[in-house]
Formats: sequence, C-alpha cells, structure tokens
Amino acid sequence: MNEFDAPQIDWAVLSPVLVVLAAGVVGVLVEAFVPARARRTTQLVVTLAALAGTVVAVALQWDRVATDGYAAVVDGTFLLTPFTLGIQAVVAVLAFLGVLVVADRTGAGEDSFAPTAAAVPGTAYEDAAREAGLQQTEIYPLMLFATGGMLLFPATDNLIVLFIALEMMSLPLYVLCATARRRRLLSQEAAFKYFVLGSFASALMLFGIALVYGFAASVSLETVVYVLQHPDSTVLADMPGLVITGALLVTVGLLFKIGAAPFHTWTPDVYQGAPTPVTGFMAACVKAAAAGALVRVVFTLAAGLDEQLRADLVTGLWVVAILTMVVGTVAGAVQTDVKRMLAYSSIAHAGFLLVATVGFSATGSRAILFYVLAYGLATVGAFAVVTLVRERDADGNVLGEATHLTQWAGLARRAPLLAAAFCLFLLSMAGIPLTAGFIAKFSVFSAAVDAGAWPLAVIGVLASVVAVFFYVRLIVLMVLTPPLEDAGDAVHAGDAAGASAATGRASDESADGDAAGGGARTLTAARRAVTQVGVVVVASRGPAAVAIALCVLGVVALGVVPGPVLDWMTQAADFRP
Amino acid sequence: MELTHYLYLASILFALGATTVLLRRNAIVVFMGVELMLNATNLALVTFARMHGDVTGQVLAFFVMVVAAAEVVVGLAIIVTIFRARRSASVDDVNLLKS
Amino acid sequence: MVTFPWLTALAAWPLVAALATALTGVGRGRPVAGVTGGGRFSAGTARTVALVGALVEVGLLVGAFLAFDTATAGTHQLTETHAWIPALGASYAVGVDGVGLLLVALSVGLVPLVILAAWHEQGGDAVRLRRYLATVLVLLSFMVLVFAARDVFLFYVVFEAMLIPAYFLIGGFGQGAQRRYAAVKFLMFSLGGGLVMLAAVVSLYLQVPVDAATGTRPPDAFLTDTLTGLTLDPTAERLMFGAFFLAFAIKAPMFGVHTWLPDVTQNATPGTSTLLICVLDKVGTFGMLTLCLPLFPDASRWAAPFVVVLAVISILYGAILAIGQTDVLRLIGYTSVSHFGFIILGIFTFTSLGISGSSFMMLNHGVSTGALFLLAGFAIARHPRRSQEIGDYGGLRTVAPVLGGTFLVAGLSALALPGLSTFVSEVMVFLGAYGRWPAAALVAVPAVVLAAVYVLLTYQRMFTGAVGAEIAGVPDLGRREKVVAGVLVTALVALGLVPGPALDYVREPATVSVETVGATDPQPVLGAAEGSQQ
Amino acid sequence: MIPGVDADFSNDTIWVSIVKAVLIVVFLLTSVLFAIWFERKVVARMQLRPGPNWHGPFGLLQSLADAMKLLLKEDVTVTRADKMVYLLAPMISVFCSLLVYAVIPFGPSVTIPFTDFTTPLQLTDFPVAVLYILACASIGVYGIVLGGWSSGSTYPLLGSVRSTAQVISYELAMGLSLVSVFVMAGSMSTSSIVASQAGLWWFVPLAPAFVIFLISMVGETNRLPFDLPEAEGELVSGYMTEYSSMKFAWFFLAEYIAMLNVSAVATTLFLGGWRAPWPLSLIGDGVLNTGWWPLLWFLAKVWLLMFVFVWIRGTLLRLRYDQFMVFGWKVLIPFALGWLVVLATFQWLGLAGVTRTQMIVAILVALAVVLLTLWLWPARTRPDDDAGPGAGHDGTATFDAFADGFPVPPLPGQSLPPSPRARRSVPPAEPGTEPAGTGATGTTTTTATATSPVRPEDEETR
Amino acid sequence: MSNPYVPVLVLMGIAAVLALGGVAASAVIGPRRYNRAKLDAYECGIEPTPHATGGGRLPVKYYLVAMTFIVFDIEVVFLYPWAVDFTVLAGFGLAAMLIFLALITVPFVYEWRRGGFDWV
Repeated sequence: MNEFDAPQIDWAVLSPVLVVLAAGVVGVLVEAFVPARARRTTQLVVTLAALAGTVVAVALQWDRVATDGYAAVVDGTFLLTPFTLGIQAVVAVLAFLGVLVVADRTGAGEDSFAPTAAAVPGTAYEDAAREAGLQQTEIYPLMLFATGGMLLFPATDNLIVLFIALEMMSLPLYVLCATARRRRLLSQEAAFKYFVLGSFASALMLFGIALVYGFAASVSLETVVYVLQHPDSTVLADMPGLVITGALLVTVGLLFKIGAAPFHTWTPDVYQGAPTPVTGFMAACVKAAAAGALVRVVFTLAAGLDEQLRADLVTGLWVVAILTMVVGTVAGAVQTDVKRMLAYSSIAHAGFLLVATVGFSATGSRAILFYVLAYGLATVGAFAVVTLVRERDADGNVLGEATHLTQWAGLARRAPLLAAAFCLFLLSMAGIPLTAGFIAKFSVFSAAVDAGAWPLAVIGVLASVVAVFFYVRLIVLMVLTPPLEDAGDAVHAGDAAGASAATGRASDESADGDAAGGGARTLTAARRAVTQVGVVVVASRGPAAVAIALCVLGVVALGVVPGPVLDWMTQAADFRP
Repeated sequence: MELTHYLYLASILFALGATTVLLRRNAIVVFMGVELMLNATNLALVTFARMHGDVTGQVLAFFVMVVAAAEVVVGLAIIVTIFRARRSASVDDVNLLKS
Repeated sequence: MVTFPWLTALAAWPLVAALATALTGVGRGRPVAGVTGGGRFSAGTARTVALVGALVEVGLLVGAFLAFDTATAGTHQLTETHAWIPALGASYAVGVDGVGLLLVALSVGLVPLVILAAWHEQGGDAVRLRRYLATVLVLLSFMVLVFAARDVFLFYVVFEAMLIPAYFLIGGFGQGAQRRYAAVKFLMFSLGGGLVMLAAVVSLYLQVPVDAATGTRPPDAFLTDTLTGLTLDPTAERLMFGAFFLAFAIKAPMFGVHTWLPDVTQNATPGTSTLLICVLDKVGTFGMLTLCLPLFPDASRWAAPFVVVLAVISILYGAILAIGQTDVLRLIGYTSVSHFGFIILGIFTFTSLGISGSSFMMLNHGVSTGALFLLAGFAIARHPRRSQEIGDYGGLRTVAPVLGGTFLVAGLSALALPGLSTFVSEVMVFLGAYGRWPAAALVAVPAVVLAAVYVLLTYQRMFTGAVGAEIAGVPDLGRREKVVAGVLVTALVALGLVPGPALDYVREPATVSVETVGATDPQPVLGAAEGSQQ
Repeated sequence: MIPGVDADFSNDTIWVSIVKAVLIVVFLLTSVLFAIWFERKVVARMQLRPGPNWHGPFGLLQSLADAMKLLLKEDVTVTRADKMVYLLAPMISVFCSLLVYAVIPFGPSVTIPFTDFTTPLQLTDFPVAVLYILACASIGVYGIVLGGWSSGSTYPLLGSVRSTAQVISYELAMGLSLVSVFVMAGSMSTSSIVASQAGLWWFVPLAPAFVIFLISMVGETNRLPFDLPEAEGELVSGYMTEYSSMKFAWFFLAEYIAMLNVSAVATTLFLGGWRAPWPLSLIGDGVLNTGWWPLLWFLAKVWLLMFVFVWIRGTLLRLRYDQFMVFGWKVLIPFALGWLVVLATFQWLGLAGVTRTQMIVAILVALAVVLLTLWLWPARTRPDDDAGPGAGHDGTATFDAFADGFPVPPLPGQSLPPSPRARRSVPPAEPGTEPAGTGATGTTTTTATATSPVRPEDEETR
Repeated sequence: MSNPYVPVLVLMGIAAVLALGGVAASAVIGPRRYNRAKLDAYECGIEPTPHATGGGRLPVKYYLVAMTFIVFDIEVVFLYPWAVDFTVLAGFGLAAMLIFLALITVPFVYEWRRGGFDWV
C-alpha cells in the first residue's frame, strides 16, 4: 500500500472563494427551508453579505500575498498571486453591484425574472404562477455559484481546476440566461445558444488541456513552463506540437469567454436574450474573470516559450485583438437594439483588453486589471439603466424593456438623471477623459506601446474613434432627439411651459423632464391619455439606483483620481508566483 | 497495441464531435456532439496517463466526467424547456415575443 | 512655498458656481422624486448665482494677475505640483507663463459677458437656462485648467473632457435646426484628433526612461519639463508631432480640418460660439505653441513649411468663404478660420516677433470675435424669427444705433484697423512671417483686404440702408446688453491703443519658445515698426 | 497475477477463456429455463396449484417447449417502428445481461479433473470488476428504453420511460449500498471481495446495506412488487408489448438473466460468494471451501435468492408508481447515504484505535440520548396544509365520497369518513374530553390511545 | 493471460453471436403471414395515438429523475475510489468525503423540499 500524505489545506487562502460558495450552499438551503415570503430578503442578505465578505477576505489575504508574492494551496491547485487577488476583488465588487441590479423590483413591482422559468411560456400554469406572485429566488444562489467560479477561474495553476472553474462559472450563467420574465422564448434561445457554444468552447479547451497534459505529464502551468524549458523531462516533451496545439485550444476557450473575435458570435444573442440584470452581471464579471485567467495562462506559458513561438503567439494575439476590435466596433455601429449594441461594445472592449496582453508584462496585467474594473463598472451601470427603461401599453401598464434605439429617443427629458448616468457610462466606454474608461484605455495602450506594439495601439485608437461614434449616436438620441411620442407630449407641454411658445421655439424643445418625469409611473401614465404604446422610465426600488449611483461614483472617481487604485494595482500586477 | 493509436482514435472522435456540433441542427444531436468531444478528451487523458505512467490523467478524466454530467443536466434542462415551449405553438407565444 | 493656489482656485471655483447654479430651484415646484426640480421658479435666481460666480472668478483672476511677475513672464509661475496618478506618471501640475495667463484671463473675462448675454436665452425655459449656465461654468473650469496645465497628461485629460460640456452646449442648447448634426460633427472631429493625440501621448510617456531602481517610470514623467528633456528618434518625433498637431489643428480650425466650425457657429448660441471659438479653440494654437514646439522642436522645424502653407491657405480660404456667407454666425465662423491661420502662421515663424504676435493675437481675436458673436446674437434676438440671415436685416443701425456702433467697432477690430486690438498683433505676425517666410507673408497680405470686404459688406447689409420690415421698431440695446457691449468695446480699444502691458506678458514666453525650438531670430528687417506702435 | 485481484489467472490461455465463456452462456441459458420453471412451480405451490407438470419430469421441460414455440413464432415488425433500433433493442438487452457473469467467481481455483491444470472458477477478474457489473447493468437499460421507444406505440413508450426512471432510481441506492462493501473489502475486484469475507460475510456487519441491496435489486430487475414497466393492468406488457418471437424471447431471457445476475452479485458481495456457510465452513478446517465444493455453495446461495424473488412475487402486491418512486428517493437513498456516513465514521474510529466495545457503548449511549430526546420533544401539531382541498382550515371537514352523486376515491390529503363498520359509539370527541371515552370496543382508535397519548387535534384529523 | 479484459471480449463475442443468431434464426424459421392490422401498434383495438414516438409529451418528472440521477450517480462514482482506498486515506479522506456528501445532500434536500420527489 502506498502511503498517503494528507495535504495541509490553508483555509484562509481559500477564503475568498469559500465565502461565496458557502453562501451559495446556504442559499440553496434557504430555498429549501425558508418560507416563500421571506425568501427573497433572506437570499439578498446572504448574497450581498457573501460578496462583501469576499472583498473583506481578499483584503485580509492581501498583505500576506503581496509580501510573499503568492499563496498556494495543494501545489498551486489554488494559487493566489497579487494579480489574482486583484481580479477577485474586481469580480466581487462587480458581482455585488450586479446583484443589486438583479434585486431591484423597480416601480413596476416585478423583477426581471420569470416566476417559474420552467413553465412553458403562455400556458395557464405560467399565468397562475405569475398571479401567485411567485419569484425565482434561485437566481441568487446561482449567481453566487457563478461568482465562485469566477473567483476560482484566475486563481489556479492547475489547468483542470481552470476548466472546472470555467464550468462552475458558466453553468449557472446558462441557466440564468433562460430566466427572463419577458420575451421568454428569446431568453431560452439565448440560453441555448450560450450553452451550445459555451460547452463547445469548453470542450475545445479541455482537449487542449489534455494535450498539454500529454506533453508535460502535468497540468500545472509552472510545470509546463519547466518542461518547455527542459525538453528531456518527460516522455513526450520532444513533441512541442502537443503543447502548442494544446495551448492554442486553451486560449481559444478563454478567448471565447472574453468574447473575442472570432469566438464572439454568441455575445450579441446572449446579451440580448438574457435578463438584463444578468447580462450586466455576466458581461462585467465574466470578462473580468476570463481576462484574469487569460493573463494567468497565456502570460505564464509565454514565459516558457522560445523566441520563435513567443513571436508566433504575439502575432496570434495581434490578429485576434485587431479582429475583435474591428468586429466589435464596426458591427456595433449598425445595431438598433441597445442591448445588442452594448454587446458589440463589449466585444470591442475585449479587443482593447487583448491589446494589453501582447507584452506579457506586469504593465499589461495592471492595465487589464484596471480595464476590467472600469469596463465592468460602466457595463453593470449601463445595463442597470436598461432595466429601467420600459415599454408601456395603452393602459399604462409597464411591459418589458424598451431596447430598440428609437425608443430611447429623448430619454434625457423623461429621466434626466438616469440619462446622465447612462451617458456617463457610455462616455467611459468611449474612453473620454475624466472617466474611468480613459485611464483604462490609456493604460492598455501604453502597455501595448511599451511592448513595442505601437501599430496595435494605433489601431486600437482608431477603433476607439469608431466606437465613439456609436456611443455618441446613442447619447445624441437620448439627449438631443425628441421622444417618439412628441405628438402626445406637445399637448401638455404647451401648458407646462406656456411662456415658451412666445419665443417661437419649436414645441419639441420645451417638453422637458418636468412633464414626463423619471419616477412617477402612475403620474406619467395618468397624464398621458395618448392611446399608443410608448416608453416609460420606471423608478428603481432602491437597489438598482444604488448600484447605478455606485457605478457612477466609481467611473468618475476612477477617472479623476485613479491614483490610489492604480498604485494598488501596480502592486497587484504580479501574475506569477 | 500502440498507445498512440488511442490518441488517434481520441482525435478522430473529438473531430467527429466537433463536426457534429458545427454541422447538425438538432439540439440533442449537437448536445451529443459536445459529449462526444468530452469523452474523446477523456480517452486522450487516460492514454496520456498511461504513456506517462502516472495517474493524474485518470483523475482528470474523473473530473471531466463530473463536469460533463453537470453539463448534461443543465443542457438537458435548457433543451427540454425550449422544446416544450416550441411544441406548444400557441398564439400566446407570439404575444410574449412582442411584449 | 506656501502661497495661495490661484490657479487651482480659478479652476475649482467655477465648478462650485456651476453646482450652485444647477441646484438653484431644486426642491421647489412639484416634489416628485427623480423629476428635474419642477421648473416653476423664475430664471432669475440661477442667472444671478451664475453671474455672481463668474464675477467672483474675475476677482480671483485679478488676484492671480497681481501674484504674477511680468519680469519673468517666460517661466511658469503660480505653479503647483501634486502627485496625481503616480502609477502613470501623471501629476497635477499647473502654472502659467504670460501667454497662459492671458488666455486664462480671456476665458475668465468672457464668461460673465456670455452669462449676461444669455440672460433671456433658452426660450425662457428656466430649467434649460439653469443647465446652460451651469454647463458654461463647468466649461470655464476646464478652460482655465487646460491653459494652466504643465503636465501633458493633465492637459490631455482636460483637453478631451472639455468636449463633453462643449458638445452639450452645441447640441443641447443650440438654436439652429442642425444643432445635433453640428454637435456630433464637432465631437467626432475633436475626439478623432484627440484619440490620435492619445496615441502620441502614450508613446511620449514611454520614451521616458525607466527608473532602474524601481523598474517603473518616474511619477512625474508627464511633466512638460521632464518630457522636453527627452531625446527622441526623428521618425518617432515626427509621428508624435503629427499626432499632436492634428489634434490641435482640428481644434484651432485649420484649413482641411475646419469643416466642423461653420456648422457649429451657425447652430450654437452666440454665447456658446464665443466660448468655443474665442477661447476653446485657442487651446489648439496654445497647444501648438506650448507643446508641439518645445516637445518636438526638430519635428516642428521639419514640418514648418508645410504648416505655413496650410496656415496661409487657411487665412485666404477663411476670408474668401466668409465673404460668400449669408448666415451671420457662419460668417463669423469663417473669419475665425482666417484669423487662426494668422495665429498658426505666427507660431511657425519661429521668431520672437511672430510668436509674440500670435500670442497677442490669441487674446485679441478672442475679444474681437467674441464681441462680434455676442453683438450678432443681440441682433438676432431682436429679429422676430430669430433669423440669422444677413439679408433679413437692414438698417438696423437706424433703429438700434448703439448696437450698430459697437458692432462696427468690433468688425473694424476684426479687420485689424489700426488703433483697435487686432492690428498690432497682425502686424507683428506679418513682420515675423516676413522675416522667416517672406513669400508666405506676401501671399497672406490680400487677406487684409478680404477682411475689410467681409466686415464692411456685412455691416452694410445688416445695419445700413432701409430698415427691414421685420425689425422695424425693435428696441436698441438694453442696459444689460450695453454692459456687455461696453466692456467688449473698451477692451478692443484699450488693447489697440495701449498694447504694451499685454505685450509684456507675451514677449518673454515668445523668446523662450524660439529658444526651445532651436531657432534664432532673423535679422530684424522692420523691427522698428513694431516699436513705433507702442 | 493481475494487481489488485486475488484470483490467479496466470494459467488461463485464450482457449481456456473461450471454454469458460461458453460454459457461462450455457449455464445462464439452462438456468433461465430452470428459473422459469422454478418460478412457475413455486408460485403455483404458493397458490395451491400444481403448476407446469406436463412436459418432462415435474414439467421441467415446459420452459424448453415455450422457448421452442417462441422460436417458431412469426417475427412481427410493427409498421410504425424504427426498424433498426427496434431490432437492436432486444439484442442489447440480452447481450448486456450475458456479460455480468464474466466476473462472478463460482469458486476458487480448482484443478481440472484428470489434468494438473489449475484455474479459478471464474472467467476473469480485474480491480474494477464491480464497476464493470454496474456498467453492464446500466447499458442493459438501453435495451429497454430503445425497445419501448422504437416500437412507435404508446404503451411501450410509457413502459420504457417508467422502466428507465425506475432502474436509474434504484441503481443509485444499489450503488450506495455497494460502497460499504468496498469500504470493508478495500477492493472492487470480485475475487478479492470474496476473499475478504473469509471470516465474516458482509451481510452481517453491513446488514442495512444488504437490505438496501435486496430491495433495490428487485427494483432494478423490474420484478414484482416493482414491475411497473410491464404492469399488465396498466401498460399491457410495457416496453415489450410490440415484440414477438425471438425478439420477445430475448427480452424475456434478459429479464431472467438479470435476476440471476443480481442474485450472483448479492451472493458475491454480501453472502460470502462461494464460501461454505458457517457451520459447514468449520468442517475439516475449511475443506468445504476448496475443490469443487464452493460451486455448490455458490449455486445454492444464488438459487436461494432466486427463491426470494419468487417468494416476494407470490406474496406482495404491486406498488403504485408514485409510492415506488417516493420510496426509492425519499427512503432508500437517504437511508443509504446515512448508513454510509455511519459506517465510514466507525471504520475510521476503528482505524484510529477505538475498540469495538467502546464503539458499542458509544452507540448505546447515543441511542439512549436520541430516544430520550424524542420522548421529551413536544409533540408537533400537524400543519394545516396536511389537510386536502376537501378539508376546511381546521382540517375537520370530512370527505364526502358521494358529493356528485357517484362515489369517488379520496384525493391525497383527504380522508375517508370512519367506516360504519368501525361502530364508533360516540360522535367525534368534544375538545377537552378524554379520548379514552371511545371505549374498549376494539377499534383502531382505542389501539392508538392505548399505545401513545393522542392529543385531541390528532384525533380530529385522523 | 496478461490482460484480464480479453476474456470479457471473448464472452462479448459469444453473447453477440447468440443475440444476433437468435433473432436471425426466428426470422428464418418463423412463418410470415401478412396482415395489416397485425403490424399496427397495439392500442386495445382503437386507432393508435399518433404521436407516441418523436416527442410524445412525457411528464417532466421523468426528465427531472434523469437529471437528478446524473448528479447522484456521479456522486456515487466518486465514492467508489474513496471506499476502496478508505484505509489509506483515513481521516483526511473521511473528512473530505463527509464534506462532499454534505454538499451533495444540500441539493438533495432542496429538491426534496421543492417537491422534486413527489410523484402526485
């Protein structure tokens, strides 16, 4: 009998992940035992507490990890580097905001999730469930599990754990995608597409892992690097084809999750179909986690490659980055749906992220860290705003989200604050100075130029210009274009600002927020006797407003005084133990 | 028998699975393609484990099976939901899409 | 050195004022959460708050002037340096030399006038007016900061951030039918240039050597002082110069990338145009002077012939097109293209005379064109249809003599009539240019004639002749408007008659600029003429 | 030697394997013929009938005759069937069922008479033999599923789906019960497991696991009381409704082989395999565990279990489907899990040096504590939702079977009114009165009151 | 015999021959008398329900069972190697397995409470 040495497990190091996963388990138990009425509150408290706990756990681990350079459990199966902790902190913060958005039931009194996602759309059963006011509170544990996967994703040296984390992250998301309250067929379709393509990508990645294992007789990245540098250490180490193909496939899997072209095709459909709060959560957190994992894997492997292979890898990243930026911006420019547009913008951002990877340097990892935070804040906020802009029918009932661009016309007059926040998020995504997006883009491009990839940076800049175009288009629409139903508005706009008529201005100028105010749904509905389907901005019941406010705050703070955060991220840029 | 033959088999199976995913239109068949890919990977893992004479690969195969199972569960759930929704081609569906 | 942070105060105070303006009246009207404060209060409060804020700013400006020592105008004074983003080498470093201070003064001085001019703007909608004034104040803050920045990163950030308030001023508060189009055009042009510049900024940063001890770049890497000391690869330098220059050329509308300007002036309110053309666009020429030249001296010299050609084309092209315009605001826009051509020409003479002339002209053009915009705005406000067509007026002088008089003064200043502000600077530019590029100077001379044509023609068509039916019986300038017009005319005359004090602020910096670019002044051909003007 | 396996196959050549394999198949086929006869005879005896008695001695050839008849029947292929799968399904079934015996040890190594060739009485064995068994059993389900599905008919489809649900449900419990054997034996090779039972057969220390296994093996083989997939009254004949001739025969055969399979597995894992039962094992220092004797013990045990199968069939009624599933999921699996935890804990304590006596004492103490707690625990009032739709909020409303003019059975949650034959002498007790007032008339109620103090609420909802 | 799986192959071969042979034999030996009704699906004499195959609506419960099974079957698969090496893994293994079982129990409890195992 061979001896077995029980490994020592440093639970403290695991704490960031454990907190979330344990809370997820608790969440499931809550589902089982807490009466339906109290479930939502309980879940919310558990979820938010857990995510806050993760941030605390990360903070507690920080000193130790920063001093030692790393902290590993069981031979790096779980590996905390400063960079990992940074990504974990970002993911936790973004997930926290995402959960706030998810939790909001808005002025319409419903959250964005189907009462019973399993019910066939349009059946009596579904109606009964809706009338009974059922709520799908399982989304909270699902989000926690997904977050757990995201926290684990960049925090390992072991490719199989990487794969498991990937699935841990993805599987709950597949389910979450299918839970939209409105447009359920679209939602289910989104889930299906996401699932099929996602599992395809993860299968590719897994095969890549198998090949890497075949090469190095180990799935530990550091060992793979060692074997790459010492070609006699394993039986198959003289077959670099294995590791190249393997690494390629693994990278493909990661690029898929980031949403980089040509593996981006799922993004628009999924982002559009999924319940909007989930989209925000997914877009922000998955990208952060996947970017972290990409840095972890690609940067580490690059250390082991010889000059020639390294150059090839860099070329590959160049191509993908350029392609991604081009696809994201060009396709984004022709979208007519807000969610789709944001989806393409997320693809473009994936491209910008990749720009920072070409140097395999700490500058790059820092830039990526900052970028995902900046992008995540803007994205969560933007999708949160999308959840509040709704359609209404002739009777003033609030329906689903009004995502067509034309419906966003004149939003600034209905809800100036909301529109201002959305504009800010768009500006940040566009990379306008004094927003987080600018510093992020700056970091990314300087990382690229630092690595000698200045043409890439220039292409990135040009792509930014194009991207700016479609962000600005939306801003124009919201701020400068009169709303669709001006015919209806103009009637009471006349008495609301009667004096203005004398100035000879077009009446569309005067219908301001005071008439179609942001918060009062009932008021709005009552004042508009116009019998047409229109757009209405529902009020947040708090959480989403808090999330939006925090995102605004974050975007501005990171744009104006990014110093402290950047300093911290400079320390957190170490991606290898 | 040469162990590399297993690798060829694994690759062929994997390619078959991938082709299935990419070419077939039936949800379940696509799904089976993915499973085939995963199982081909398992074969590769086990073969490599044999070549290297260590058990890591086998353990990995274990994990892959678990993950595959979880994926089956989630995937089946989604597919079944969609299937049921689409079969009941009621007028309400159209309304839902428009709402 | 513990001194009062004049520049920070100048930059921060407008923000405070903007906030106060924006919050005026909030809480009154209907108490509905999330709604924009109701809008049931009189516009007066907001206007007053904004005006007072702007006047306090003027007070601060006076303080800054007093603290500034003209004897060393060529060096940055009133400096403040604080760490901002050490990780990126950016610091909050402000300070002005004479030119910077004059431009700050221009910004700060014009804003109260713009606020006064906007008294009844925005169709009497109090909420809109409140927001308009707040936006103007925010823009002021950025403008002060951009002229005061001694850190390229800070400069860039503010340079780009200015676009947002400017964009809303044009698109949100404009009065033309095409304002949305104009705003987007403006934004896309500026952002495009800005992002190209960003690439250059990034590259420039990476030229700063890495500190061997820490493995990072120094936390003050972006200071202009740090960056000027770099030795650059010629190709890289030229590329970066090109990027910077493109951004600045777009901003200071130079021929080729000027097309956004007429649309903007046509569609924005005159106040907005004033700020935009008279102040904001100076950032372009200011940037050429204070960034392009010192940072890329070799490339500047290399590119100078090309730039000069473009500048001359700008001068003539702007003037010629101005003559053909029927829209008065659009016309003023084109005249600015011409004037900016002069400024750029002056800068790229690399002579102390030309550069100081350009610097001075930035100020003069700001005042004279600002006066034109605002006075034209007064005229337009009198038209029942608020028409901007020159042909819709006629004989306005008869019904509104004060307006006519002041407009004429402003116009004459724009055509550089001796004794009015622009003249001195234009002569200096010509002389400087003649010293370095005689052909260019000669080719540009006809612009003087063209300027006379477009100014006088416009005056003739709008103000003389038979009184148009639509404007018959409109009132002359009111007290508020008279204040605006008076201040502007006074400034025009004062700068024209007594340019000496102002020139004290620009002469030193010009010498410094010539030195940094590595040029020497050519033999003063007509140097005596300059002296005789003082 | 194969590592991790007790039996020694080093003498076996391919030819030996072929002979053994053929023997296994022959054994299974004859056993099935015998088993059918056996079942019919035993059931008949239990029902006081003679059973088959015409063909051959005691009717022993009856099954053979049936088999011949099936072979000569028309091979019907239903028009709506998916031909290929329809044809394949019975083959899969029988194929898989034949494979299990490959790893079943009939006995230890024996010397073939008249030679000095020694070989184990087992086709083969490997370290994961039990997994192999489970795999074969699982794949066998495909035969059923595909057979039902490909028939293109409603009853077979329902039967196959039911069957699948059933088999996989009970497979879990079965799998869990096996784990405890592995814990004890430290191996998954069948010969090693048998070897590990040299002292004590596992069904004694692992009695709970054995019980679970017995129950789930009945469920696994679709036998009464769990023969829901082919419940005649409901589904005609379940998944094999549309089959005839040999295809039907294969299903039939597979089912009986499956019985033999699980019996053999139970024997091997729990009943000591080929080992002689206790008193006999003492004879001659275990001489009965050597040579050809073990074959006898093995067969005896297998047929004992076969008898149990038949016995159960003759005794018990078929469960309702919901009862069956609930039993599997809510009773068997949790119980199996719990048992596993208990076993693992005690095993570990044993490893850690705790003696058996100490453990027993600890168990007793724990048991006492539990009982005490249960006794002191306040009786729970029944929640209202136990009352069905017919009941009012207080749960007192009784079910009216004749509400709409004709009798209907009570829905779940409703309760029948007391039977007139219960001859309850008093109306439902007023609150506060002693339930003992129902008197000693021998009704159910009095029995209940006699054994435990029933509260008035309990009384009312009864 | 070095490879213990070869005998299994042998048995498989024989089993396959038997399975195929039986069906083939009956097909050859058995009579064939055509009758349309005979080849119809059996449904107590009435016309067969049209959509038995290809997606007859089966209760969701069956899918639920399938999914639950997969999860728990995997759990059991993990238990096997642990059980075999129980002695070696000792306390650590036990602790790990108890955690694992606890985690598996959670969804089990969830499904139970949510009525996943109620068949009515």
